[in-house]
Amino acid sequence: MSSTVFDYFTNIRNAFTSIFHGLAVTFSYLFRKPTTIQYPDRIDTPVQQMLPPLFRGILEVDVGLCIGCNLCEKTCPLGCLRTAVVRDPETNQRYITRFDVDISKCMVCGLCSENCPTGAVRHSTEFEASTANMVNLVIRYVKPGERIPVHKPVKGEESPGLPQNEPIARAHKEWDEPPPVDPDQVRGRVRWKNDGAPEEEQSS
Amino acid sequence: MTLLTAIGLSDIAFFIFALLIIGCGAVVAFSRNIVHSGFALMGTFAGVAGLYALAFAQFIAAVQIMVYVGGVLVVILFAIMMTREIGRAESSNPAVGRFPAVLLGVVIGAVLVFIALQFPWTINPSTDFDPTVNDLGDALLSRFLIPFEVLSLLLLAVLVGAVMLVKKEIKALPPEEKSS
Amino acid sequence: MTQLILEDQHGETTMVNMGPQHPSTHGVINLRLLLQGEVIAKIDPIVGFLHRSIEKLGEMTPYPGFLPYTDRVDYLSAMFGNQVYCMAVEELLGVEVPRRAEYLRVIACELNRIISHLIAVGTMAMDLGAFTPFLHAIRERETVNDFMERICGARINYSYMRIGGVPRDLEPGLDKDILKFLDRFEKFIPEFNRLITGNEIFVRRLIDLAVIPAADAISCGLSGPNLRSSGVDYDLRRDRPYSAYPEFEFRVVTGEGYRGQTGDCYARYWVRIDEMLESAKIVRQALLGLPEGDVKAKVPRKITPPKGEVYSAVESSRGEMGCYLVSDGGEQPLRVRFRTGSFTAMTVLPKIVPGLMVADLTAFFGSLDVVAPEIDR
Amino acid sequence: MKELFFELSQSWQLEPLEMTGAIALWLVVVSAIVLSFVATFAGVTSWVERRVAGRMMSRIGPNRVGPQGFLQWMADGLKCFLKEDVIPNEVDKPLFRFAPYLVFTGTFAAFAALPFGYGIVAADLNIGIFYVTAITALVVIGILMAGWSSNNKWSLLGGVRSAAQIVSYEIPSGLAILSVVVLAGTLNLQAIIAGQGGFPWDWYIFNNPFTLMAFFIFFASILAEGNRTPFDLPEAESELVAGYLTEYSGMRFVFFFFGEWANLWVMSALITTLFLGGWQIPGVADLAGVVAGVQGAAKTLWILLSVVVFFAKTLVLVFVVIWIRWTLPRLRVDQLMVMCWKYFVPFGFLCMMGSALFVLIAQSPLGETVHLVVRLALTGLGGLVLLLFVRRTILNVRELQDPFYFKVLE
Repeated sequence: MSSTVFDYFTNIRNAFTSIFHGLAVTFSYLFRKPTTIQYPDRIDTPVQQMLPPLFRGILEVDVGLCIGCNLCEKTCPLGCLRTAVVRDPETNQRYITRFDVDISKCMVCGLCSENCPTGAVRHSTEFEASTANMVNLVIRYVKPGERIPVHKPVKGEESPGLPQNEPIARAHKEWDEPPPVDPDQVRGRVRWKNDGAPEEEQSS
Repeated sequence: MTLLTAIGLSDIAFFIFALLIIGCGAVVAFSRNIVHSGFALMGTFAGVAGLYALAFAQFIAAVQIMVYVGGVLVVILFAIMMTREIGRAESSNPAVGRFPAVLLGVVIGAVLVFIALQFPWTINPSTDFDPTVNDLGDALLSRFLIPFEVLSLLLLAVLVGAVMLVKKEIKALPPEEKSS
Repeated sequence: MTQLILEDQHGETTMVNMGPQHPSTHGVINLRLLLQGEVIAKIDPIVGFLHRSIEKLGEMTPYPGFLPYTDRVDYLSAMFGNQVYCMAVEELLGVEVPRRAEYLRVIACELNRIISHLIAVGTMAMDLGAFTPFLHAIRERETVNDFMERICGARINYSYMRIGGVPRDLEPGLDKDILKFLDRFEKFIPEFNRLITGNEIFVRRLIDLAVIPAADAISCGLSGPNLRSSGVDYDLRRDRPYSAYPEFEFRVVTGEGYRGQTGDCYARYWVRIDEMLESAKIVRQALLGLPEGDVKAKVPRKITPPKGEVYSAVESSRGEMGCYLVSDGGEQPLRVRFRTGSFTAMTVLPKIVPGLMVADLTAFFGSLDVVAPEIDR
Repeated sequence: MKELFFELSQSWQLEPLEMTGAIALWLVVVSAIVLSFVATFAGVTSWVERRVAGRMMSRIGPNRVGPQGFLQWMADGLKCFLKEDVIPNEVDKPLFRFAPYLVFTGTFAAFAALPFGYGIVAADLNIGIFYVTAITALVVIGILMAGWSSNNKWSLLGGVRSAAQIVSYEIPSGLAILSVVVLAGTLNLQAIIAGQGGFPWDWYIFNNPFTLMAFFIFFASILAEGNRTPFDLPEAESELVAGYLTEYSGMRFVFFFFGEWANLWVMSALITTLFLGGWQIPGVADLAGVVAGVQGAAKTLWILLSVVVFFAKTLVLVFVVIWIRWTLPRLRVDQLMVMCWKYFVPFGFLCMMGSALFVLIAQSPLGETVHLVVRLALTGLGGLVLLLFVRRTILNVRELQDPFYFKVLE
């Protein structure tokens, strides 16, 4: 019985001391700087520049560095990259006719950029890609009809592509200028076959 | 304060309260939904409190609200809500029958009218506005001390009894449902 | 799980659906409760609202390509999913992971454990109605998330490890920053304790509540902090050593009934608080003793492990996370199976919960630290 | 104020019927004034609460609408008023519609008897404190009504919890009030304030150890009656989704919240009145005498000063209530009852008896000095706790090596 009476008053004491300490902690936070970063408009530097260089943002492709090896497309677990290479039968020059990245599918795992031998595919620090139309999330690095000759790295020379550890400038914000919307595509998902890309010699 | 009695404002208030009491009482009696009846009881209690206030019995008015609205009504509502068949609340207030109701109504009405006619109604010009608290307190602790204490003992017994009832119910948790 | 419809036999009980959308089910879980007043007479956990068929996806994806999916098994401790999967494939392949890579893995995993436990204790406080501790925990968590971002480039779904090691070395200067944070973190925990852990209301809500005896805990297959808080001294990091863990000194925290009993909700809470400090210790040791060398073993680009099967297990922040992998010699696994701590934690509910009140259920559920996607995968 | 009105109306020499109209008009005007005060207070407090909570959680809180987010409450209110008033199909419609108003009425009616300053009170009832405790009983019915009519099991649980809680906690709060009433010898709120002094040792909280105890009991019970954390079980978001508020939206939801924040003022003002000396200005022993002695602008100034003092004390308490809300976890239902019946009620009785004893002691020949010593000692104790608290706070900041940051607005 005595222990219960003791408990009774210990409870009261504990309640008072613990509430005292708790109140002191919350009160002390009134005199500390809030940790909030007032993204996006009330910060000194844009968040994109505050991110570490390793940050895996939206994929960015420097088509000029692409050697057309198709590794990125193969490693991607989701198939969000699509490339196409055509070979000119006269000059034997290979051309990239298509390099599309579907941001809506990408889960920014970094496998493609790691496997890219020249660093043509890499992650930017860009992450704001919200758009009203899912079609806009397909970034086309090669415009339909355009043909870009593949990059030929010189043996022994370091590839001019950026290795992973260096900061990258903002990605192409293709989604700022939405491509002309095909009414067939708006309703459902993006269909790869119907987007007018040349389909001859598809290398996948 | 003389103004209040001199002008008809208190009369208006009286009729408002009277209407509230009768209206809510009617809902209590006639509503098919027992929960509605319960909540309508609140209007009746509040109206009575208003009448007390009009009669300058502020303390009694406050007690009326506190005890009846805040206490008794809550208990009544609890009882209603814990009723088993409350799921069908729309028709949970069945009438016993027209004939007994009319009979009872006539008898009670007759008694009330009889009393009203017999009672020597006088109008007390209670223009002075004495606080009733002191008198009440004095009366309760001097003249009516014994009834007061007996009542409190009764309430204590009720309290203990209620606790016992509740305790029993928790123990009655069916064991076959406790083990999954 | 057992029967989907709870019978209302006596007309005295109320069937209530807690979830799938309920603030304290920590995700999309449906708990069907049979209430008597506020006392729960019966509970029927219904899982499967968050099923994403990750195991099936594993059978359709090449070995390296499945790695990002393992993040999603338990999004609060993605690193363990990575690790357990990588360990399984490495064992199949017979690849030796460089020692520096193992150290980096340990650092990442233990930081992840801190993150996960911070969320666990924070949400538990939130389940009991205290909102502030949650945000204080989140604040520290954000700092660790920044480190994770610098280690692997992402904040939640790390995809950090690769078969054969880790993709890249630590950024220069990062180790010093982490050490500085650990110093702060070891002071933050006492402050957190003053705010919530020691709070009398909080303690009273948790002690002697929903005690899971050691025998029950073992028979239900509980693991991790939930098992240890019942007094069972079992930790895969020590008892089935993997990675670089044998090289570090740390204490396996078990529930010892600091207040109340061993195996009650408070013990589960307290084990997590203590484990964070132990994790901090391990990270400190790993950073200070980081060996030199490669961070990734040579692995062929096209991974085709020989025929066979393997089970690997790590001590995740929610208990034993296991990966069972069957290879038929092809590019894709024949079968992938994950064993997770949250799923087994759900099995203890019908045993313990009847007799508790609704408010206790939220506390108990919070103390189990269940993450809904990990239940369903 | 009322006297002023009657003087005016008599000087106008109105006919009886006109007089009725004038009184009705007067009632409407007073209600409008109080209502606008309540609405503004509720709104602004909702903003303050969110800002304070934000800073306590190391974040900022709403700071975008208007200067420093000050207009956030208007934006929220406007949003809620413009929102569709969703009434689910299966609810008990008349009760569902009526419940928010009942809750609001219960709280709002309490303002009629609350003092705001010397002589500033809508109705100076001689049973003031009793009236306030009685009229807030309407809130219980409203909450019960909301919980029942929502036809939602969580709502019903919330409503039942709330009713049980409020009814139970009326007892300890009543006992704590009684221990002050014993000292003051009146139920009139103005008279209770007049019985205290300007300095802390003249307040009823430090009057004797029992009133100090009563202060804590009253504080806790009135938090419980107002459904504030740590007693916010009826709307416990982690257990009951939102309790009796679950099915409400739009304007009706706003009415509930109006009630809640108005209640914040009611509880703070009551504590100020009963324990913290109300509008008593430090250094002015007899405010009534001072006010009666001066005329015109000086009189207004004195009254204004008393209003300022009262508001300052009340707002500090409002802050404390908010602060407690964002610090403490929630109790469980049975613990709530245990706390009420096993801790508060016995101690409440003790407080009442003890206070009565102290009244007797103070009347004895040596009592005056003893009483003064006790008062000063208790005040010193309070000061000591405050000092310890400040020290603990500074240590908290220092331990984590966070720099001090005194900017209030971010």
